[in-house]
Parts: sequence; structure tokens; C-alpha cells
Amino acid sequence: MSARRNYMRLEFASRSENESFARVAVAAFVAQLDPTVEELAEIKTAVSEAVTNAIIHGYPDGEGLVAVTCTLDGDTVEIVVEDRGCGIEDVELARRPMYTSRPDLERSGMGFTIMESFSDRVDVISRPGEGTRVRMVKRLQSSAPTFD
Amino acid sequence: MSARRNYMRLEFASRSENESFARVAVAAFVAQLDPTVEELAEIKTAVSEAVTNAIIHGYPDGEGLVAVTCTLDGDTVEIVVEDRGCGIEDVELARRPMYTSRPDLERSGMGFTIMESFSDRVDVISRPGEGTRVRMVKRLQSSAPTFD
Amino acid sequence: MNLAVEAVQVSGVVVARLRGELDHHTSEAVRECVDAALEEAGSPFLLWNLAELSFMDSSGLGVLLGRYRRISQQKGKMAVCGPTAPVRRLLELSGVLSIVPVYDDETTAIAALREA
Amino acid sequence: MNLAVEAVQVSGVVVARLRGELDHHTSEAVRECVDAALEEAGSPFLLWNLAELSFMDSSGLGVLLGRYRRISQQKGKMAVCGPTAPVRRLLELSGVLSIVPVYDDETTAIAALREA
Ligand SMILES: Nc1ncnc2c1ncn2[C@@H]1O[C@H](COP(=O)(O)OP(=O)(O)O)[C@@H](O)[C@H]1O
Ligand SMILES: Nc1ncnc2c1ncn2[C@@H]1O[C@H](COP(=O)(O)OP(=O)(O)O)[C@@H](O)[C@H]1O
Repeated sequence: MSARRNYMRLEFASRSENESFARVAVAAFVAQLDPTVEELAEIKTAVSEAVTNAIIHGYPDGEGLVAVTCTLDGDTVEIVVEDRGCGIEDVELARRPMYTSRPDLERSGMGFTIMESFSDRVDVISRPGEGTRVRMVKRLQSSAPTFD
Repeated sequence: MSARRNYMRLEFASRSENESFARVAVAAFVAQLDPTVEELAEIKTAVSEAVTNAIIHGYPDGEGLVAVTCTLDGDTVEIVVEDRGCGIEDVELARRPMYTSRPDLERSGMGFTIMESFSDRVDVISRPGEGTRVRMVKRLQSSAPTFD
Repeated sequence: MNLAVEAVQVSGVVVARLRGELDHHTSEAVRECVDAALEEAGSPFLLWNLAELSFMDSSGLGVLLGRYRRISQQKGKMAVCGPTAPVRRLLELSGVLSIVPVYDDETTAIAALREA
Repeated sequence: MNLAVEAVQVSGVVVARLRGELDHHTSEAVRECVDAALEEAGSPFLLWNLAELSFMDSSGLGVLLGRYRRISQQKGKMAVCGPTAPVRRLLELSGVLSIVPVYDDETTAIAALREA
């Protein structure tokens, strides 16, 4: 198993220019598991949602750090997106389809719904004033079987 | 100036699979400065050299962490590649063209020479037993002028 | 920027052609370009040509739905044509396809928008 | 793996065709494939077709120079054809081009290798 375990961590300034960088970097890392084109598109989209949320909602009035960690274990990808921004008061409400606290920014409120559709599992831990941690786990159908 | 400043940090396991991930990630980050195709190829190659060295020479007998930080400031790219591996006894000797401590691995000894050719400045700080830090600075010709 | 946008008028319909990746960072440019074109045309008929859009996330949905709201108030119509597989999936998943019709190409879409 | 390698025999010359990115991670596959082909051919004439190689770093130089050393001892010859711009630059910068001739395409290169 350990031969198929791999790890990376990414940290960057919460600037919107970095949204595309973050999803390309995660995709380049996950590429070693030979995902299908569709799986890779799902991962890029889910990462884009979580990273954009950290940038817009986590740090609404200034620059902070966003961290993305990615662990590959066998055929499973785990992605954690973290910020130390303002946090979420009510996580259950935030996860509802179409809910957004920023209609003024024309947000669609579909970010969490998309993360959920495109991964097998999404956990959100958030504390107001301390920050937010979104963990997504996805098992790839395409990965070669592990012989060990 | 600060509007053009951007920062990212990458950490990953010293596995050879991650060489291509590291250079793709740096290239995706630097892309926001609109480098020429040639500049981007130079940056990818220089990063590949430093990261490969950390993996092969820094951690010859096991896995460790490699860190790459990249700072964009105006038209200047600064890339730092660090490991906490075995370090280099004699940095001056190591930097000589064609010098390699691992001819058994068919290394060409051209890594540092390539980093120097493809960037404007290369600094190496290393302490035996503690690790190595390679800093490369490159000014892009192609960047749009900064008005501020 | 990894997105290019142009908005042209074809037979009274504003056609917005997007190429590249539509995310939060690139959404502002799209909003500005399309709103200016709608203003200038004075027509509430809008077609999104997404044939060359390789990536879109929920920020893109926000842009589409924002224009949709505005156009509906003016009793206009909005459509989408040519979405690539990942973009189509996002439109489906988010329910956009149940309120906005999708066509294969610009010509068919423009004809359909004018018919109403 | 983001590299594909094949080695074929053409008129007594081993032709190694590389596609993708040659770095330390992918170098082992190239070494194995090319050494096996040289062994099988029993001929010390080797041509690297790099027309589809988009990336190479000094690990690739090590692979080329390693085969060069071996072939020279057997009084053979080695050449390169079709390198893309970044690969050519690396070959130039490292001095490889001063000991290994470069040709535009396979046909020209094979003819030149056989002439000697
Ligand atoms: N990292 C975060 N920090 C603070 N609030 C967040 C974060 N991520 C999400 N939220 C909250 O959850 C809500 C729903 O998020 P989401 O489903 O992605 O929709 P949208 O981004 O379109 O608002 C957001 O409007 C925001 O209030
Ligand atoms: N990160 C590192 N940790 C330890 N030693 C290193 C590191 N980077 C370079 N070296 C030493 O410097 C030498 C020269 O490096 P380089 O010019 O890249 O050539 P090569 O990698 O082909 O040996 C290496 O052979 C090694 O002894």
C-alpha cells in the first residue's frame, strides 16, 4: 500500500488569480493515478469551488492564506481545503443547495452541492472567527488495481 | 507594486513521480505573468533540476519532504527549492559543470549549470546533515510593464 | 487571463462567445462584456455559445443566472449552445438546463430564440 | 507515465522514438528499452528521434551520454534527429551537440549513420 501513497500540500495567497493555479496543480498531482477525463474534470471543479469559497467568503476583506493538501492512497484521493478566515456560523444552512450569503456577488449557492456531487464524501469543519476546513474524498474507478 | 505580488508554497514527498507535478504547478503559477513559451520552458527545466536533486541527492535512502516556494513581484520570479536531507559538503565543487557525486546513476553533472543558464541568479545554501536551499531569481522580459 | 469573451449581435440576438475557463476570477470580464452588449443592443435576447469553454464552475452559473433574471424581467429569452461535456454536466446538475434551453449550434439557437 | 518510448531496428540502426517528457522519473524506462534493443540488434548504431519529446532535463542528458559512452567503446555511432526547440537548447547548452550530430529527420539521420 505505502508504495501507492503520495502527499502534497499547497499554500497560496487568497487572490482570485490563484483559483486556476490551484486546480491545475491538484490535477497534475492526481494525474499519476491515471484518472479518466471526466474524473479529472470533477476534481478540478470541486477544488475550484472550495478554493473560491475560501478566497471570497473566508477572506472577504483582505488577503489571507489558503492551504490545499492532497493525499493519494491506492485508488482514493483525499483533498483538504483550509482557510483561517471568518468561518461559517451555520454549516448545515451553508450546505443547502442554492443558499448563499452573498447574492450581491451573484453567487449561485451551488458550491457545496457541486463538491458533494463530484466526490464521494464531503466533511466541513468551521468555527466562526477561526476558519474553515473542507475535506473531500473521492475514489477513482479508473485506477489500476493495487497488487500488494 | 503589491497588486502584482503573489505567493505560493508547495510541499511534497520526495518521490520521483512528483518531479513533473512540481514543474507543472510552478508553471501554472508563473503563467499569470504571461511568460513567453521559452521562458516557461526554462523555468520548468530549472525547477525540474532542483527538485530532482532534492529527491535523488538530498534523500538518497528514503522519503523526505521537498518544499518549493514561488514569489512573483512585478516582472520577477523567485523560486526556492528546499530539502532537509543530507546537505552538500562542498557547494563550489557541486556547482562545477559536469561534476556529479553519482556517476553510478548516470547523472550528467549539469543540473546546477542548467539552473544558472536558465535564471538570472542562483544561490545555494547547504549544511551537511541539515539540508539544502536553492534560490533562483529570473526576470521575465515578456511581462507587461507595471504602472504603479 | 485564461478566458476570452466576445459579444456580437446577430439578427437581434446578443451572442456571447466564451473561450477558455470561466471561474470567479474570470467572471467579472464576462459580466461586463455581456451587460454592455445587452445595453447597447437594447434587446433582451441572449445566446451563450459555450462550444470553446473548457471549464466552468458555480461562479459561471452565477453569471448565467444573473443575466437570466434580468432578461426574464424584460420578457426576453436566453439560451445556451454547444456546451462541452463537463460544462453540460454542470448545467444539468445545477438545474439550469431545466429553465434554459440548449441547442447544438448558433444558427439553430438564434432561429429558436427569434421564433417566440 | 507521461513518457512513451519505442525502439525499432531500421537498416541496422536502432531507432529510439521518445514521446512526452524525459526526466529522472521516466529515464529508467528509456534506459531499459534502448539497452535491450541495442543488445538484441548487436549493432552499435543508435538514433534518438526526439521530434515528439516536449520536455527534457539533465536526467535525459545522462541517459543520452550513458549510451554514447557505451557505443563509442564499440566503435559505433550515435545521432539525434528532430529535437523540439527547448530540447535542442538543452543539447546545445550542455555541449552534447558538439559530440553528437543532429539531423532533421530519421531518413537523413539513418543514411548518415550508415555512411561511416
Ligand atoms: N471558506 C468559507 N468561509 C466562510 N464562509 C463560507 C466558506 N465556504 C462557504 N461559506 C458559506 O457558505 C455559503 C454557501 O457556499 P456555496 O454553496 O459554495 O455557495 P456560494 O459560494 O455560491 O455562496 C456561502 O455563501 C458562505 O456564506
Ligand atoms: N539537494 C541536494 N542535496 C544534496 N546534494 C546535492 C543536492 N543538489 C545537488 N547536490 C550535489 O551536487 C552535485 C551536482 O549536482 P548537479 O549539477 O545537479 O548534477 P547531478 O544531479 O547530475 O549530479 C550532485 O551530484 C550532488 O552531489
